[in-house]
Amino acid sequence: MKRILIAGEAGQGLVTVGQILSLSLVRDGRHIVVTQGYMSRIRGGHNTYAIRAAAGPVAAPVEGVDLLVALTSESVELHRDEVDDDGLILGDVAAAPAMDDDRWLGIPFAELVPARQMNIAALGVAAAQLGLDRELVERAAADYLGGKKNPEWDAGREALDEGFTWGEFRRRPGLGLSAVPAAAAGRVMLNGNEAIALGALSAGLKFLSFYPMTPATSVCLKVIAHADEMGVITEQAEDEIAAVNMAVGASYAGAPAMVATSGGGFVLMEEGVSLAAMTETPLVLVLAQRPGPATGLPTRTAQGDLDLVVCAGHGEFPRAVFAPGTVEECFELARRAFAVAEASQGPVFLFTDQFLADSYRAVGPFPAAELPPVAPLLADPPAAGMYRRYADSETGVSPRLVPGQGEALVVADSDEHTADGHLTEDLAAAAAMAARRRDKIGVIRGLMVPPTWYGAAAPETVLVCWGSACGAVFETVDRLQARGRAAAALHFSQVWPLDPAPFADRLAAAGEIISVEGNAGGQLAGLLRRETGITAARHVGRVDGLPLTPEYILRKLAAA
Amino acid sequence: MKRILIAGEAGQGLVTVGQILSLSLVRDGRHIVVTQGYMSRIRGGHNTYAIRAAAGPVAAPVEGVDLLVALTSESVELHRDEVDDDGLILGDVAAAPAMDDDRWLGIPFAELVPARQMNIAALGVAAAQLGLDRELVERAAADYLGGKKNPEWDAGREALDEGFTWGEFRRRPGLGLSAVPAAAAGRVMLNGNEAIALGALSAGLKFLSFYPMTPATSVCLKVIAHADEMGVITEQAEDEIAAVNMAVGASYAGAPAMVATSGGGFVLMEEGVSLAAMTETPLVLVLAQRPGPATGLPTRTAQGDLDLVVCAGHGEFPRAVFAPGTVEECFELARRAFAVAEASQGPVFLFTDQFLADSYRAVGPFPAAELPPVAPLLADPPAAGMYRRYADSETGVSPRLVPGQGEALVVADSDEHTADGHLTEDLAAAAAMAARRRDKIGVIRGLMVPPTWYGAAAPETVLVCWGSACGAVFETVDRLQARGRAAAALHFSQVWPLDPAPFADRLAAAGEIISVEGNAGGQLAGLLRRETGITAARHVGRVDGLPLTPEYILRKLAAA
Amino acid sequence: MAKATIFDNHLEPAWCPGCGNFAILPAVKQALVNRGLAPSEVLFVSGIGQAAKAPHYLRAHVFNGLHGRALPAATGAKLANPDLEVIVESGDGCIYGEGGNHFLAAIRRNVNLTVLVHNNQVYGLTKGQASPTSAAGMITKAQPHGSSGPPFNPLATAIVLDAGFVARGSAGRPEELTALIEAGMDHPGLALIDILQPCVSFNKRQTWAWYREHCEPVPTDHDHGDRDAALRLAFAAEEERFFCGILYRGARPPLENRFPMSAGGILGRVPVNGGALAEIIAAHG
Amino acid sequence: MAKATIFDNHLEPAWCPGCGNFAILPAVKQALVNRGLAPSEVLFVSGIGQAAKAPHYLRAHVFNGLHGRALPAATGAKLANPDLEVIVESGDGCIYGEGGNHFLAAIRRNVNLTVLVHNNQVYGLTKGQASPTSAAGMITKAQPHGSSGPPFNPLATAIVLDAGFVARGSAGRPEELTALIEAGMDHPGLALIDILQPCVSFNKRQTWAWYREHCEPVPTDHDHGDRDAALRLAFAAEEERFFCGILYRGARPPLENRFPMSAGGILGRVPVNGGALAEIIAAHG
Ligand SMILES: Cc1ncc(C[n+]2csc(CCOP(=O)(O)OP(=O)(O)O)c2C)c(N)n1
Ligand SMILES: Cc1ncc(C[n+]2csc(CCOP(=O)(O)OP(=O)(O)O)c2C)c(N)n1
Ligand code: SF4
Ligand code: SF4
Ligand SMILES: [Mg+2]
Ligand SMILES: [Mg+2]
Repeated sequence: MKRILIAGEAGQGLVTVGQILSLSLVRDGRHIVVTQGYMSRIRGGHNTYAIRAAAGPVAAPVEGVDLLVALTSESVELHRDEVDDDGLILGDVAAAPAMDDDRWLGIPFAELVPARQMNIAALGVAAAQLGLDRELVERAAADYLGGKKNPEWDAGREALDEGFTWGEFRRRPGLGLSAVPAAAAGRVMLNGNEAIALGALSAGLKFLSFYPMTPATSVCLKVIAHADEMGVITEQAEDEIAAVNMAVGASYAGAPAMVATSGGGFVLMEEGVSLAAMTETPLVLVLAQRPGPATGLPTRTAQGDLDLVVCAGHGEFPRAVFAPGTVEECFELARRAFAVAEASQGPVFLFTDQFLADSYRAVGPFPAAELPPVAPLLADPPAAGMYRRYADSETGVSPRLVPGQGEALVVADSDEHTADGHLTEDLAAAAAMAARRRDKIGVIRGLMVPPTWYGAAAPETVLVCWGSACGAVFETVDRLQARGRAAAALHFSQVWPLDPAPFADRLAAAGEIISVEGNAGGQLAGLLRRETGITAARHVGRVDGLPLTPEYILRKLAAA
Repeated sequence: MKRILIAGEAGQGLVTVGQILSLSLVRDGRHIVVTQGYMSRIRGGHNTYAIRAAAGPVAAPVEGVDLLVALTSESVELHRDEVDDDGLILGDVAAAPAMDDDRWLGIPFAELVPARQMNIAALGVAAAQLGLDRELVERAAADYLGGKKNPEWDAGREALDEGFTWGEFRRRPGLGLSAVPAAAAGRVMLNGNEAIALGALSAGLKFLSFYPMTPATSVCLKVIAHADEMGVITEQAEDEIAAVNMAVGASYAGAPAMVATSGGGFVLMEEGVSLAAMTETPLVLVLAQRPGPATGLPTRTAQGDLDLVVCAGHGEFPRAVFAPGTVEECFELARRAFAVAEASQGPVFLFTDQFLADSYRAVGPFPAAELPPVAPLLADPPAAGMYRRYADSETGVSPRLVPGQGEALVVADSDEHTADGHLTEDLAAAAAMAARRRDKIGVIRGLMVPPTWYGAAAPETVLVCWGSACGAVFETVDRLQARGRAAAALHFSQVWPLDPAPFADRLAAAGEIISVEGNAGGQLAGLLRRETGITAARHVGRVDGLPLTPEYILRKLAAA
Repeated sequence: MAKATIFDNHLEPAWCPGCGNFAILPAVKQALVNRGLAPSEVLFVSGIGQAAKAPHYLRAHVFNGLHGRALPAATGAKLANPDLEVIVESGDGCIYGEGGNHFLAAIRRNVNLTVLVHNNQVYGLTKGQASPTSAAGMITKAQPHGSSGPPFNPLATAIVLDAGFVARGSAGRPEELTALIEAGMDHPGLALIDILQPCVSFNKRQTWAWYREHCEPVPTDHDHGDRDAALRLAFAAEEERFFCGILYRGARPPLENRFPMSAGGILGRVPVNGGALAEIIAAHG
Repeated sequence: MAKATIFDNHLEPAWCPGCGNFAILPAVKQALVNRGLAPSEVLFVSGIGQAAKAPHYLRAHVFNGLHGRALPAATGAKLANPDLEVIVESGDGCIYGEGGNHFLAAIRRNVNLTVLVHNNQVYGLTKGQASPTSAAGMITKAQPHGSSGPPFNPLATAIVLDAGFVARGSAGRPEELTALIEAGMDHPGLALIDILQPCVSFNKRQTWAWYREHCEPVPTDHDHGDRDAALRLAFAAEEERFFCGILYRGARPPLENRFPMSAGGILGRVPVNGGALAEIIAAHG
């Protein structure tokens, strides 16, 4: 396992270095976990791109660095303490000519390449140090940069070569990657938000409306990039309110629809969520978390909006809330979100966060061509008689038509209404209509994803977590177990509704229950207690905008 | 105790009849509970104004009618089943000349008064039947109608007289009100929303921005009616988002500020709530509940937005949520809301609902002239050195200045910030700032209103409730106790935060715990379980848009 | 000619007797009949308010959404199924007040919608507060010192935003209104028809009689393509002269033209292109 | 003349090298100095975006609120303390996009604010999506087929809404900009100053050089009170001719005049009138 950290200013091309290196590693058959850190600005500041590369599966971001690629001298100062004793620090020799550190390897960029190719040269040196195949990296770079039709790629190729050659002659022992089996066919490199977009496309997404907001925008940009091929209408709205109301309108008219936003935009959508619930219109909402309140830390990560989403929207109505823990789950649960939205005819939520959004992994293969589309689930128009959009039914779910299916008229209303969709103030009818809507929770429960139990069957300690915390928590369990402690984790990739049956007994029988979440309040722990009465003894929270890591969790556990 | 129901179409003047009758009853020294039911339209439909009048204190709306004043024949049909066997039904003899019902008393309106005075004539008949003093009613009518500078009042006076005389000659035995002690000095007639407005004015409210929405608008109209005398700036905003952001801006600049809305408008304000939390700006939000989701039943009552408010706004931050149970509490807790908002420098919520909003009661006296104002709590400018808006402090609450207090510059930011208010991306500083904000929950806890225990000390059954359910639940307890069942109620007029200390032991020791709320989910019960682990065995909910009554609760309890 | 009654339904309007909405409803139905449309070809989208109840009182598809949000909901629906004749019908408070930002954006976006704004210059359903179009100085319980600011001029604003079809109708001129609605539906892009409507309960000044006095037809020699002339007609509202008819026409292509996938029919019924998706994913390897 | 440095602070702007914002910042400071203001007399209110960071880079009171919501927050603050010189400073996306409804309402409301819109015709901070003022056809990652619809014309819209002071400045014309900001502060009502600003990272077409070519001063003989003439100057933007200077002036009284209680100072410091309150309550008996 190697931990590579690329650091520098926005605008220096450090993401390019990270992406090409990652792609090379994935093509080489390795697993990766990428963690990106950036600031709310376009140029300058201090950004990072960390890659954890391993021969076998890995899912957690970890602390520590084996290879630091520092594009500025500030980067050296900020990160040298994280570098292992036998690690390596690559940087510009001109910036720190007299650096007294065994780990330092100053690169004479000025001699090797023009200034604007510095990042590519650094990539070459780093790749050489890792023992990556020169051609592999060159192809990855060509695909990444050439794919962008970048006219400068020829210059880049040379810079890469220069760097690689320079680096090859100065390889540090111990930094080379270990051998791996041949890369699995169909394995691709995706981050969480790309996987959500692709999962949604595979499910039959046909309408996406949005207002830009970090870290949700990349879901939209991925859909937009393929909208023409996939027949999807995308529209940037004037605000989040318009985005959600457009999506509800589109879904009402028969286009499976999605919106994506972050907390501050999501709260503006809540009335629309309530509208989707009242009109019983399928709708998938992606909420990409970042630290709040208000504008907060716009480019950092958090898991602070669980309570918000579970209680979002005025009035009472059923909903499903998914929280993928891995990039694969981003794909699968995006699909399931559409399936549940269609089956239950209402709003379904999908959580992500800045960490997961930007975290590239080696994933797949996805049998994309064979996956059945899930939407829309439409009834057949009645042979005779009037169509009643909100007719009673066994499950609470009324047969759904959309306009254009023959003569049937589809009447939907945000006011309380009769079965034919027209507004009513008959209070008994209103109460019955509300009760039928609530009954739909049964359909949602029928499609639930149970939580995953990981580790010891009868543990002394069980760590309860959700969403993107998964990797860090599971690895914490591994490390505890390796130290001889019977530990386990319970991970929820669906956080609402909570059905105690699959886990409550085992959880209640465990020793100490500790919630581990990227928030201060222990929000999942609170929901668990409310729904099952099971009480977590402690909460390990993180609110500094960085993702949970095994090291962070172990430190907090030890601090008790 | 007498139960009077006035029923008819919107536009027939039934509220006028109700208001004058209520005022007469209050001036006569009686207690009243008014329940208004109306539709989302301006003319026509079917509306009701129910008055429960009693010699002693009453707080619950109840079922059944002693005196029905039916302004249309539809009203007779809709309500005759509710009238007691020895009750009386007043209506137009022309509408139902051959009505075969001992309780029926047909009034020959056409002979007595011009058509447009029918409601006033009916008022006269009703007042006579109740044995009210003719002059008392006439003065109340003059004050109510004349006070509106209504040129038609002279015609009205005659109609009232005609009705009264006609009614006096036809008095039914048993309908007369019982004797009461002389009216207490300073007792006034107020509904919940008026009391909130007056409480806010007494606390020092100086800025109100709003967008009209039933049943919150009347809070605003009451403030507006007295804005000039009380020196309050009021502004109708273009939407709820503008309303809340204006209020936060005004409060930042030193004007104690309030907004009032209902669920669908409130969700649009949530980003502003989060802004108030992040910028640490005092803000009072009144949320007047009606049934959702979406537009729902716009003119009816509910208690469906507790979870929403407790979790409102993205990110994590402390808050206080009040839920007055009586009109007096509306006044007192509006005051306290300002006090807590100032002390904790953040958003504070005040619940009401359509029932409480429109429910007139005999209340007071309020020592209005002597009540200390509570806002704004400003620090003194520093003698020297730079002012730092978000300086650290023992309690988490930073000394607050507003622009205009000398040279000190007040910098507030919706991004995470340093102590001097400027945006920061220093993650350790950000985490510390967030921790300080969370610490302010201590200040909020210090100002908490504990719940009220009512009834048996060691009950078999305890009914847990909040907000406007208070009256109905307490009376249910009385009725259960009268039947020999050891019953009690626990009423929360502050629903967040929940501090178990004052009640948990007693509650846990009680027999069956039953939550009684105007919602389906048992939202307070859920919060209680989450915060204390105490689990309600059952939930009695009401979601048909009508207020809880003792009869309704007893039926549901018996149905188990 | 088909009878307007194919659009009749059984619900009794919850409007006040004498309300201007009663005159608009049949004009709308007649326009649909004149265009030979069947109920199942038409979708009405409204917000919340007295005007927004109108779609409940006729036979067609109805999406009665949130206060202020009729335009975005209609936009989504039209893009999802361009075969539908989509008509937005709501009040001045809904479209110009709460929905003001959507009004600006919808005109720029130019989706093929026909937008009918029942402009009674007041918030009717919430009992008479000033709306953006209320006359300056209008006294209400919420504005005891009178509505402040000049009334919002929806037509002048739409012209400046280069809307493709800008017209004014009046509840008091039903035949003209029917013709305007037909012309609006014919227009291939967003058509705005602001409809003056008496609110007999809360707008005691702008009565049926008042509108009769203050309305006049757009001069027959008016050139719809002349923006300056159109603005002059729109600005006449400042002197309470309300020109009824088509004030302005432009020729921007509707947004739908940008979306070849939105060729017709229910968009969700188009199968997922699994082959393309497989290639997209493979390109990440 | 006092030095602009009394408004300097220690924070380093987080803008890209070469960004137009760097030219606007000193123009703003200079206007404050020219008007003899002290930092504690001035409140800057902004939203979220690159432009919205500007108030952090000078010494004054700052309320940096939510994306799109600078105008309502500023309105509340100004009404709560009319002694403050309140300046709104934010981006085109913030004021004309997310905040479009507030833009319409704020102009009608006419509170005495000076509104500086850094108009770089793009969403800068979120990495280059089209904004309402983006040129038609501008290609971005979010608009691969180009921004649709004509760019929003803030000046023409403001003129139609009868704003009292409507001007255009440019980052490339700093002295003129300073003078415009001063004139805007002098104006007793809402003053809108749209400021053309190069975004060197995401707007590759409208560069410093492009603006030099496409900007020209408002003709010296232009009559500010002539709405038609002002509109013509504003409409010239459609041919990418950007007239800089004051386009339009009106004379509506500011909203504050309606509120005698807002005479000056911190409103919250005015004691509660307990006597009046007692009477109000007693009237309910
Ligand atoms: C978000 C939201 N805010 C406020 C309301 C309350 N509301 C309902 S209708 C209405 C005004 C309606 O005015 P207009 O659109 O002019 O319609 P009219 O009743 O005059 O026909 C308001 C403010 C609401 N339903 N939703
Ligand atoms: C409610 C909300 N939606 C979206 C965002 C994300 N966001 C931040 S800045 C911005 C655009 C800024 O554009 P503009 O106002 O033109 O400023 P610029 O960066 O171009 O100066 C957006 C969409 C947000 N912060 N809040
Ligand atoms: S209140 Fe006005 S707009 Fe509403 S129905 Fe009555 S008359 Fe018509
Ligand atoms: S992205 Fe554009 S607007 Fe933002 S700082 Fe860079 S150049 Fe300026
Ligand atoms: Mg209206
Ligand atoms: Mg911009």
